[in-house]
Amino acid sequence: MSAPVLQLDKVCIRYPGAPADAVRGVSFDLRRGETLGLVGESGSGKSTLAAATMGLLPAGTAVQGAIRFEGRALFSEITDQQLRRLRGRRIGTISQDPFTALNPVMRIGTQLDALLHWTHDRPKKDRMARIETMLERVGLSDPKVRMAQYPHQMSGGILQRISIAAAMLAEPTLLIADEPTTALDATTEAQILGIMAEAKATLDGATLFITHDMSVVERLCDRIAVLYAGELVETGTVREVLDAPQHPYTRALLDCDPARITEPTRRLPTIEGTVPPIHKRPDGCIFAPRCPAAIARCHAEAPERHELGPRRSAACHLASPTPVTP
Amino acid sequence: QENRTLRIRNDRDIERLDPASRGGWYDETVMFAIFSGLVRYAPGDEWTYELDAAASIDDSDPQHIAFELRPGIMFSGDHGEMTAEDVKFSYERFADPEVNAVYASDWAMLDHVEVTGTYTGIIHLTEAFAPLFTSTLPHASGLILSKVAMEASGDKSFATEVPACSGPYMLDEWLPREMIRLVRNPGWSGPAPYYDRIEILPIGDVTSAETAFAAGDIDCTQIAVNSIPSYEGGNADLVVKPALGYAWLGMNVDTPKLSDITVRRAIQHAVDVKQIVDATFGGAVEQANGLVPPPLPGARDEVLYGFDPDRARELLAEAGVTDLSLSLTFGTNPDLMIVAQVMQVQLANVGIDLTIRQMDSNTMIAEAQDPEDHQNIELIIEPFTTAPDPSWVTEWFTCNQIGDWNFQRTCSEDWDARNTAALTIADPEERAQEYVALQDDLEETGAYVFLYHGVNAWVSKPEVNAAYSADAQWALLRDFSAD
Amino acid sequence: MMSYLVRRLVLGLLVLVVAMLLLFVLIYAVPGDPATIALGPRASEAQKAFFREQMGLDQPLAVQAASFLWNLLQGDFGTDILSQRPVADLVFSALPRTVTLAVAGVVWAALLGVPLGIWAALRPGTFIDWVIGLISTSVVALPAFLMAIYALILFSVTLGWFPAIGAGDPGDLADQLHHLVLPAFAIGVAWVGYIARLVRVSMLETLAQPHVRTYRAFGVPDLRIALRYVLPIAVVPVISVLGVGIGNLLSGAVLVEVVFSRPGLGSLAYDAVISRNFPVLLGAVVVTTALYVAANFIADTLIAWLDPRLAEKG
Amino acid sequence: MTRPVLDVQSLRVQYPVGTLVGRLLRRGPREVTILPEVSLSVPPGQTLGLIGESGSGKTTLGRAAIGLAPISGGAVEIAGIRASGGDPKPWAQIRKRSAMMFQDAVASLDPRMTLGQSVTEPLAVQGGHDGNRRERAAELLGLVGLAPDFADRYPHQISGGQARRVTVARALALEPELVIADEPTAGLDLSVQGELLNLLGDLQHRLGVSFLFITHNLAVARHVTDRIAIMYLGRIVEEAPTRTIFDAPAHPYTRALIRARQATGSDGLIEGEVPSLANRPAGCEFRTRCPLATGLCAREAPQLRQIAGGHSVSCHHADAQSAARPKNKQPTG
Amino acid sequence: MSNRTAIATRAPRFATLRRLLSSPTGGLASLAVAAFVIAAIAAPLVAPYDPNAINPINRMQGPSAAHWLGTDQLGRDLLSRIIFGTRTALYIALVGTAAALGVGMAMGMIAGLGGKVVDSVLVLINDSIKSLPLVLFALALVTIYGASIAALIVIIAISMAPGYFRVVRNQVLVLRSADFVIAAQSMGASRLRVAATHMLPNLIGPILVLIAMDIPAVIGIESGLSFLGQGIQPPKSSWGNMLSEGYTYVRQAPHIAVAAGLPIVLSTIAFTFLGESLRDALDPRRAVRR
Ligand SMILES: Nc1ncnc2c1ncn2[C@@H]1O[C@H](COP(=O)(O)OP(=O)(O)OP(=O)(O)O)[C@@H](O)[C@H]1O
Ligand SMILES: Nc1ncnc2c1ncn2[C@@H]1O[C@H](COP(=O)(O)OP(=O)(O)OP(=O)(O)O)[C@@H](O)[C@H]1O
Ligand SMILES: [Mg+2]
Ligand SMILES: [Mg+2]
Repeated sequence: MSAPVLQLDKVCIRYPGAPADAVRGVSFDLRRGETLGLVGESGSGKSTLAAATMGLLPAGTAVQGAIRFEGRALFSEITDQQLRRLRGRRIGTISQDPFTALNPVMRIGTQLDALLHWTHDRPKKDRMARIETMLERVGLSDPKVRMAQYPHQMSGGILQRISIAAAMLAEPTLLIADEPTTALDATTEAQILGIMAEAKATLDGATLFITHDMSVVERLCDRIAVLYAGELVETGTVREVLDAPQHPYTRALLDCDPARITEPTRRLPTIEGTVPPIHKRPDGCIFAPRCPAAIARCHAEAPERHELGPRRSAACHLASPTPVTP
Repeated sequence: QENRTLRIRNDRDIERLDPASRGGWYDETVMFAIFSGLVRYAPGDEWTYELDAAASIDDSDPQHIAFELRPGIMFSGDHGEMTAEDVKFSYERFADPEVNAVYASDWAMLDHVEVTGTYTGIIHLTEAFAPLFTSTLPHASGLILSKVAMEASGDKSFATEVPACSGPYMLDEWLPREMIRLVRNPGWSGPAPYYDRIEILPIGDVTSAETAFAAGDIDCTQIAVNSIPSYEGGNADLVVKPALGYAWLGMNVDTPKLSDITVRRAIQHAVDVKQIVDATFGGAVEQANGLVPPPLPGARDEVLYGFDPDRARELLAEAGVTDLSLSLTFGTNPDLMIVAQVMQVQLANVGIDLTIRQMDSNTMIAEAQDPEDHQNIELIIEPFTTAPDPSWVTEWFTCNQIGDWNFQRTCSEDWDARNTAALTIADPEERAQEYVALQDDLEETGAYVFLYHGVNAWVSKPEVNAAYSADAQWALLRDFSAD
Repeated sequence: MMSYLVRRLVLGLLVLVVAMLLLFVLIYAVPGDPATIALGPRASEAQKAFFREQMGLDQPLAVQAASFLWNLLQGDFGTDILSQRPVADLVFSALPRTVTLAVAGVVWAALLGVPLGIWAALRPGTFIDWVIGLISTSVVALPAFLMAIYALILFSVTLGWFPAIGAGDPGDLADQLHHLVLPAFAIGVAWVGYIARLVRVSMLETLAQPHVRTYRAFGVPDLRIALRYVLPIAVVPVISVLGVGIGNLLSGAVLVEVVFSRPGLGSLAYDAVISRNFPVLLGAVVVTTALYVAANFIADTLIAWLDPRLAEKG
Repeated sequence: MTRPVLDVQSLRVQYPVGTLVGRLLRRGPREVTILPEVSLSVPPGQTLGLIGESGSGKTTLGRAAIGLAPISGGAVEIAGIRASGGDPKPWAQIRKRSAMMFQDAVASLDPRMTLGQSVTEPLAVQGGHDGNRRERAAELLGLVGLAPDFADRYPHQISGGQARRVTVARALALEPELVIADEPTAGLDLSVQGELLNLLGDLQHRLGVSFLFITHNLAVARHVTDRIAIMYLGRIVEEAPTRTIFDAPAHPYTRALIRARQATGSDGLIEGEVPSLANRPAGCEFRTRCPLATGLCAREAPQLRQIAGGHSVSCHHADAQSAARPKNKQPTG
Repeated sequence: MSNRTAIATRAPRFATLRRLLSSPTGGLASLAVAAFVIAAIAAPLVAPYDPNAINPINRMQGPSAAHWLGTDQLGRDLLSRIIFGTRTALYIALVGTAAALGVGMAMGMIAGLGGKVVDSVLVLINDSIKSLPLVLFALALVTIYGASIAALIVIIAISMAPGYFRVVRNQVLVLRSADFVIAAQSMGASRLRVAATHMLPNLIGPILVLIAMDIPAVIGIESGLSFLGQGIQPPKSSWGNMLSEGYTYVRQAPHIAVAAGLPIVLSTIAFTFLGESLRDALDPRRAVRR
């Protein structure tokens, strides 16, 4: 079997001037045809990981461990120059805020063409035709008109579709989508997810999908990785993790999801306590101070990653192999 | 055939070339080249004249001057030959109200011009007029226009659209504020000038003119007096001549602080003119002893109330003024700024605080002439340039010039009468004495401190033989030549 | 877009009218009798009165203003009270000189200042950034007339490369260009610094915008991002400053025009003020204001073209 | 029935578009109508959810309710104070009694003010509380679970969730009767979202505050709102108690919204793009995307009408019957 | 509960000053500006000679041990004149800019916050003023006030206010729709309060940079006016005056203009960098990034 599209091996990331690592020892892999949902609380390092994969961290950021794209390690085996060439062509992105992601002063057509800069040896007519086809594929009813318009003349849903079109034009091997539907209403979100699901079926690659919304993960992803305070706490298939979460944080997080609470209630569950500031992390398990199941050991010893099955793990002393539910 | 061209700077662009209403020296420089008079100023250091369009002129009778024109002088533009009719027309038009001649006073004593032949005629004056041969006939008021051309143009006067040229040159092209090009007038039958073309460039700023000269862009230019030393011993030809100008410190006797003659006298004693002149011009200019510049009759040899700071302090004490603070007003002129700064120090020495008010010259004049605002003017310096006759110098200090150009506002009926009479004194010696006395009287009023007459300095390229009037106010373009 | 520009144009015309009215107020405030100045000290009161009547200076100011504007509408700029020439002749012979000077000055300044600004912005905080900053601030400080005279002394007097005065032979383009070099240099030096600083700040700000990240995420080379996509946005404020700048240069080039003895609108207006030659002043100011409006209009058009959002916001 | 805390009556909001001269020359439309005519009310102590697609005018309505948008018709009544048009006096009164939480919490805090200053800003504005501002700031921050040392921080030094809390604290400073919360949970993780919603719930419970709760998140709305209004192109197309909206949605758009939550593929979703506000379709504005659209929809705009107690909808094809059959994909026309 | 970059930075007193001085450019620039201020205040102590003592024998001497920068056309010591000129320069630069700023800012605020009509009228007036030749204002004002520092300051205010007007107006238009400003309005803050407490502090940054860049412009205007004979009147020495005198004597004594240009260049650099550092130091957001 070929190398995973993306493989993270004990990745640690520290921003310049920051007192501690923003991401610590994160490992997971993402294979061809898979969609990985990356979830976790705000500030847990999801966007940081995405930026690291694209080599777009601020200058001076220290990255330890290995990030491998198709088996080759970024930064060491792949130079900055080469990585730049991979971006857009092999690694595509859809950004979170559709309103600011596009150049406000350029027509959509020109802009998409500019993003596909490496195809400029092809005739312009062909390129434009391709863009038009792609815009049609993401559900824009009048792609010609849209291509002549500016971003401010369009709604968020349309812009987000254009972003997706831009990323997919290159038919990337790895697609990174950072909360692409947060600003959109339910119907538009559903449309976008539909497009992404369709794309997944046609593209021969993998997707890293960052979100806060469990139902989105459920609908779109194959696998899930849960981050807490910069650390990977649990990973597995969507069914495995959602049906039988092994890490107390995952469990707590799922409990908080209002969508999973069938009876309307005014009092939503939350996780007690606060995330420790990154430079004041406890000695033991990072979640221990908030963990309802914490035992003495949790406060003393940081849990290793427990392999619970094939590509299934949880960083918890109490984790046990999942009884797969039928 | 080589094309001999002279490029010379004029410090302003032409305004009006009509002899009756010409603008200033910047116009006259051009007029002297394109028009001829009966006589003209001769180049050199003396104020003498030579025959120009006239073949002869008889100045023996002060009231009746007979002349005979050189035949064959053709006006430019096919306006025919110059005749005595043209002379008559040119001089008598000064009295024509429709011409509205600004220089009407030059011909105030003209009765009429009698034409006695094609080329001959007699100028009849109502009275003897001493300045006739010093500042009327050889000057721009004596230039001859073409009657035919003027009548053809339909206008009584003109500004820059010259109907016909009567001199050795004629206007070829005028690019306003950029260049005036003169070329030979084919109809000119007098002595031919050396240059085929003369390009006159109006350059207002003297520093930039000197730079242009240094860069070789122009052949000849007037220079700032304070830069004379830097040309001495250089390879450019430097000419420095006493100017027909006069600068004085005037005191407005109408203001409360200066109404007391004792105070004014104190100021006269407080000012060290020599130091001022040295500081300003670095030795290139002498201090003045009066208003009339030395080459003219009536120039004084010494002042009555010279530098004496002790006496000044005494007088101030006598007048009972302490903490006197005065303002000194003058126009935009870097030299005057230096004068003022030195004067400031000198007056401070006798306990007078001097505030400097430099302002746009025309604003200053308007203020000095205003019935009320003139109170803002206490001390004032306004350098005047004059024509080569003492009457031109003194005419501004009369009673009826108050509100016009008599900024001191000194007034004496008797003085005015004597000043008018001096115009017609025929005996040069006696006339000179009268002008000295008139200046004495002005100094006695205490309202005047005479500063300097100044010099005019020019540089030209070594190969150019430049020619200037006696005061070097004008470059006499007709007389320029080259080695 | 069209109506945006129409609006700017109408506004420009209003500026013209208001500027004229302000000018009349100022003329009213500035003392100095045109007749005395024009005719010289020897003119009699009667002559001055006659002159005033001829030139219409005896009319109330409002009448003068109205008749000036009325005549202007018919294309008549009035008559120079000194030389009696049509003001239009004076103004329109000076106009091309000034426009070429202002445009040349700003253009060369932009050609140098923009790359310097970009260079500094691409390496913020480095030695290069610092050096460019130092140089650009120093040249901002130097008055143009000083640059002018030193340029003259060096390039004209000492080296003899360029002519010292004048604007060149009217028919000879090469000669005119030759005459243009030094004044344009003198007038543009400070602008080099100004533009460089402006471009740097504007570039840094634009580079921090989120859409720039999109380009990087698509692997567009950094230099290409900076030049092709960031610069057009970053130059928008620069262009509007340049629009105003060219406008100011038209009337503010006086000193340089004086030093190089270049007959231009600036010195024409200045001389007219000094000699209270109000018809010429009015003519010169009408034209400079119109140029100012035009320069801003061009700048606005350019900006509207570069940034379609502005056009729609109005 | 008790008097509503917020009563929006036929409110009309238009933004000027085009230019001064363009308008003088009467070229093109002079304004774009964001809210054509909206009526809405929030009973005391209750929460009204406002849901609609992006750009439909939710924020505009929220702002207009306290006079922060150009109102060209209709009126607003908050806590018995009626305001309309340009007279600033009643608006000032209204703003004293109400508070607003902005969509972008970080941006709604002055970057140059410390959080302490920001939180007590309403006090300073209204000149109410003369006491020690620092103490009051600590107190208010404590109310939303932030330590007193946050008072000295600047907005850029806190997380998005914390910024939200600060805006809650600020909104409560004057103990308002109505809080307009504009997407208060967007971008927050589930736990923080829960905390925040609980906090708002507590406050409602304790102080009897009413909420106009603008959101995209149906799951959240289902829990925390009493009633829900659905907005499409600036019009309320359906309004009903929360349970009814979820159990028996009557408007096809509402149905699409609800169904979007469950759908896995693109089946059953509404198609097409939202028309632009400047170019509203004639007749029913939803017909361009509506599976039920008929000729009638193109001819005639439906009116908002009551189809059951407390349930109104504006659709020609909605009736109590169809509302009762939410699962039916193709109701008969 | 979440915790992002929760770096607990208290806002102690003098924080801005400390931030300013801790950056190398800011520190150096502050030092240089301080030097200028000291030179201005303590001019009689610092200057080696009486700036007005004329000494015609020594006129236009080049730099020497006795006169470091040489002497001028009246034999006065150039260094001393520059030091005393610092007073004038700082005075007109500060007062002139303050006046321009006051007028421009007030108009800009009114235009930005007021209705469309007010805005259009103010824009019109400012544009019109800007399109008129400065010399004309100078002449009119010198006539009304006499050639005085007061007139000069009014001239500067008139010619520079439109620049501030433009910046302030545009900034206000941007800030007007900023969420935090609308938030303030939602609390019932009056327009005045919004302007004073929310807009003003957020305007400071760009304005500071503009002010810093305008200091040389003021001196430029002053020297231009001196050049045209409408500048500062002696015995006050001013850099602008010295520059224009230097121009007059540039062929005989080029050192005068160089000497006069020196403090102008140095002060511009100092003020510009101080302005930029100050902007950064005043902005709590930038401060963290450093
Ligand atoms: N440029 C930066 N410099 C220093 N710290 C940073 C920087 N960017 C992010 N961080 C910090 O790194 C951590 C991870 O941030 P990141 O943006 O990856 O979070 P996230 O998981 O994407 O959160 P969210 O769900 O809110 O988007 C946070 O503590 C954040 O404050
Ligand atoms: N100042 C304004 N001038 C002109 N149009 C405006 C203005 N403010 C908002 N709009 C327009 O009004 C419409 C409604 O905007 P609004 O912000 O109320 O939408 P929303 O429902 O809150 O959307 P979202 O869910 O994205 O927050 C949008 O089309 C927007 O472009
Ligand atoms: Mg993120
Ligand atoms: Mg909104």
